[in-house]
Amino acid sequence: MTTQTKTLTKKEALFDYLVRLADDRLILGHRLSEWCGHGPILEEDIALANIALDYIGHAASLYEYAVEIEDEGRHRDDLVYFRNDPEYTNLKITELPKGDFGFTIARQFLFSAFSFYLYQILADADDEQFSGMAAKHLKEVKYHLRHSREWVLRLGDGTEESHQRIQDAFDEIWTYTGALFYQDEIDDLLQDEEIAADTKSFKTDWKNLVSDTLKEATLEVPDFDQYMAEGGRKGLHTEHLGHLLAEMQHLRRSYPDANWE
Amino acid sequence: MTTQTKTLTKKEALFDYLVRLADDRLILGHRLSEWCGHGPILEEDIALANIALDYIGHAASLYEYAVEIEDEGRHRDDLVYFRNDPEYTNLKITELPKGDFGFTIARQFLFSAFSFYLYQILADADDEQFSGMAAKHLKEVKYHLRHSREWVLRLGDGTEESHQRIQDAFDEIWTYTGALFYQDEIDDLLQDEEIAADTKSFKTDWKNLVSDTLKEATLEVPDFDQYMAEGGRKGLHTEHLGHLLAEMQHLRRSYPDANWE
Amino acid sequence: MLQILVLMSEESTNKKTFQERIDNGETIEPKDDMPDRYRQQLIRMMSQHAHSEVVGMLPEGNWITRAPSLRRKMILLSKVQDEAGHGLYLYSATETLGASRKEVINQLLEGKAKYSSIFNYPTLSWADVAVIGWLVDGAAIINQTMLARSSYGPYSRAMVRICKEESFHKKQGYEMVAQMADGTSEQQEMIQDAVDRWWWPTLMMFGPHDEDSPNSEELIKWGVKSKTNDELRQSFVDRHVQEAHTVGLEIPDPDLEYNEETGHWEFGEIDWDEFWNVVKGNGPMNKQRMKARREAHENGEWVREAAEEYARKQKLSKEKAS
Amino acid sequence: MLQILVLMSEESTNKKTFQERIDNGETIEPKDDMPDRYRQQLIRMMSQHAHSEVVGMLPEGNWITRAPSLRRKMILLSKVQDEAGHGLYLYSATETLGASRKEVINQLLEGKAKYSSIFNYPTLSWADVAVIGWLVDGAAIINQTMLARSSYGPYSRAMVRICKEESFHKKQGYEMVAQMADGTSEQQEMIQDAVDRWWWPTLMMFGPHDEDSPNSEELIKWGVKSKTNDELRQSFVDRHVQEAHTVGLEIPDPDLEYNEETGHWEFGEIDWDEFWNVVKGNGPMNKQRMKARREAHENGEWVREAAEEYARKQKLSKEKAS
Repeated sequence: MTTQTKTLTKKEALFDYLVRLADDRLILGHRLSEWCGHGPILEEDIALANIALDYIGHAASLYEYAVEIEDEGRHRDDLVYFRNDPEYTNLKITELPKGDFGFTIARQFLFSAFSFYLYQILADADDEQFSGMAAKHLKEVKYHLRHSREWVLRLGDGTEESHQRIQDAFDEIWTYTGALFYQDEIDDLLQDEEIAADTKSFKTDWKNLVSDTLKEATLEVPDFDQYMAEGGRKGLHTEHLGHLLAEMQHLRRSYPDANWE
Repeated sequence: MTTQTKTLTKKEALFDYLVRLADDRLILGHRLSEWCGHGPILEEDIALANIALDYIGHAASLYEYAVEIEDEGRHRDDLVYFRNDPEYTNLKITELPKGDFGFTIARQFLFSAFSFYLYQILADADDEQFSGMAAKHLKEVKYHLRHSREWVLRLGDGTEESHQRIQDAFDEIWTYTGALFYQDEIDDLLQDEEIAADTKSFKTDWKNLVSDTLKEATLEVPDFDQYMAEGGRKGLHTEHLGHLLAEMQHLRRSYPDANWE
Repeated sequence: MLQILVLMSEESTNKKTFQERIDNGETIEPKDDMPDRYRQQLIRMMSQHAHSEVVGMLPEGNWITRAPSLRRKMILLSKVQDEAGHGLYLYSATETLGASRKEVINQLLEGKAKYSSIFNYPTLSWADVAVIGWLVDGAAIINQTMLARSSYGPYSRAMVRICKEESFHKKQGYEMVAQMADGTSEQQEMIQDAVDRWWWPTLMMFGPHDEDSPNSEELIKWGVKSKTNDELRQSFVDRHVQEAHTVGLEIPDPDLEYNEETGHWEFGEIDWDEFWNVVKGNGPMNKQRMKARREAHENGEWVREAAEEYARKQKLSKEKAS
Repeated sequence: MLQILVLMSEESTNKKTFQERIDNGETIEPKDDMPDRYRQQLIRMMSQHAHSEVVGMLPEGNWITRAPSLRRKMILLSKVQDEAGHGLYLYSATETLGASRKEVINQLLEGKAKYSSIFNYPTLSWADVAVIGWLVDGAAIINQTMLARSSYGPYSRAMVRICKEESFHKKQGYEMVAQMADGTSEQQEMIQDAVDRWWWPTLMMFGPHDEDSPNSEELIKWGVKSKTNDELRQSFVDRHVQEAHTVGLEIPDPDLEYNEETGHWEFGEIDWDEFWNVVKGNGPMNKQRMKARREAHENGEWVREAAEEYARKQKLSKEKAS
């Protein structure tokens, strides 16, 4: 209800943009890491840990670049361990509990497909350090997409039970997909600078990839025009994030002066 | 493997004894409070919250008396929010996850029956402040015992499913009951001072009450002589406690200088 | 044909008598004659009220395990427990109208019955617990003080009892708000952020503007309500703006202005799109709240069945014995 | 009768040839003739080893979500992932002996197969992650370096690969230990406490004394092992006492003493009651570990079925197409 009047600088916008991307990956990586030792099959313990590791690695590079741009002597870990709920700008879709393997896969597929198109553009960003990072991460994102897509097919066109479970997962998570394409003044500014991607530019591609995959998996495609949940980017979250942060930050906050590097 | 050679003073022993009793109640109260809003029937949301509240209240008085005796200017909350896993001395039985309603009831019954006998002796302790507290708490403990005993009967002699579930719960938790009767040099010293209760003195009563109730509930009484899990009192816990503490302490530790009273 | 006319005429006589009783300020009791529509409206309102208490346990319950002091933990636990208690009174009061608890709970779980939309917002920080006590309970009290004078006896008596406890909750909430507003800069930020998030949803608790509230007129006629939504909302604003200023908190409404003439605080327009969106089920937490309630219900099925079966067996063995 | 004698004699001939090959230091490959007992002992050892890797994910995995820096989180996650990988190699290596992964996993879940008892101890603080890397991986390496020279080809090759990664884990673990031992007083206490808890269970990893280890002699004869339990344990102690002292940590053994003559550290007696208790299933975490594995297995059942069914359908439609 309060109007923002201050002008956003490019530096501020880039900092926020990097942190948003990083927050998504850190939080989703955290959820994936919860599978470690509890997967349905050893190969998936490895695959999910691997993707979690990629995400946390991507987040680390993004945070590192963010504090470098900020240039106030903060460490990347300060962003991880010493921000609260409303300062986190990850999308809600990333913070939902891991659910069953079907839910995890549905989320991975939708998010990976989005990242795949996003990173293709970011790899050409007019900021060498950032575009280099994106190009490097894109290779891993391609693997994530392939991995989750294959599982969508297996579960959708597998048994009756698996079909029902993955369908339920898509139905439940669908309302959180709209926010993937959220854009605001930060995106506008950085699009003018040819750094940020315009998510509108690939929304149709994303929809097609998602629809085609779901159809191939004999699944019903939920309505893309249904009500979409908002929040995330401006610090409005579900109640799940607070519990995740309590777990993630407790040790580090308990000993703020110790070196854990 | 290291031998303790320093002599325990009465003051130290009493401090530890109070903290042990308090830790049990705080942690079990925490587990019960997790039911709040998720009970099987509204009356049980109320009953379990009520018992949780009693436990946390008992813990608060016990901690308060402990820091008073210690006389080093600590606040009772320091014991709650600023101790780690190995400093907590609650019994393992109190920290196990809440499980289903059957598991919660089985634990409540076994623990309440123990507390019932324990507090009867503590209400006569040769320490007025302590005995007064115990006498007051005993009234509530009696209600806890009645409440859980009635549910053991209902679940044991209810449907086939409930019978199986509560039987499984007793079978699973049984190994943690031996430690209820654990005693060491702290107990010895305070028994000489006629403050602590000798748990051996009511072990048979406890066994009889438990056996009779389980039999009345048409349940099999697991073997009292089976292998009993150790730990708890000396700071050795299951892996569950750490997660509980992360959740419980995160906020308070994040702002150590703020007043939340 | 004649017979039908006689019946109709009887019913209209009854209705007239009933309206006379209402107008005389008499209290209607369960066994009294009452129009079907009165009964249905009350069942709707009261069960909705009961559901609100039960669903209302969830947002605050979310912070019990993380409360930052033992004292606050106990206060919060006790408050949430009170809400369960209020749910119980209200389900019982609703049963006096012939609607069983099981039945009305099923309506909730099937998404047919509503509960207060305020509980579809998430509690994102500890300060939310304070602000819910202050604003949400504050709003509830204003509504409930009126309902404590409602024409239906069991409802009005439940409200008297509930109001007393709610006032205590509000007092505790405001005490917490004041303490945080007077605390470290982080506490101050936290509490202001919570006020910013909860202020407008709380104003929405009083429902649509009078002209968009079809039930209001009838409920006033029947003595269930005695004030309109907008009147109640205005009392709320007048009281709480004052309380906010006392502890140095800002109300997130640029249009807020004191009108010397009327003695009221004038305030900006509510975002009715958001209001209707949340009512329709698209609030930030609607799905999660219903999921939590449904899971509690489903996970508790075997427990309720066991209790029934045990009671049946006990009754049987007592009958045998006698 | 004659026939039987001939068969027996053939088998004993084979056995002799086999022992000769072993004594010549030849590597036995899956399709080679081997005595049944050799095969069975290897299946037991290798599947036990595979299970240990898988169960071993749990104690360290317990701290992934709480790691106190991003760097340490990545190192830990990567380490636990490596363990899953080791599990895979070892299950594959075991399959070369004709024991399917499904079969040996069922033996684990039914409680018929063992895994290293060390994983029945809980990780109670972050320092445990450091100490497991240093001591537990350190102990594993000593054992595995020997097994990398084992007579069975697939086992020895898996061990070479695993050893390389484990050495890296140990290095990282020791680095963390050193860092904490050089950190704040709280970090120092935490790391010493972890050493106190893990030292003795780690010594137990090498198994009973030689005289109580019935399989050892046979395994040495067959070139699977080349050192006894006590020899391996002594190497471990010699190496790790030195490393502890380097970073200023104490070993919780009052009997520990350096013998100038032998050049070995002499150490106190292991609590064998505790050892056998944990082996029998009564360790602090036996039940929880098996519960976690069983739940993962049961919750994954529908996923594995779906993958099989999908593969079947795919194969079918490819066959149709061709």
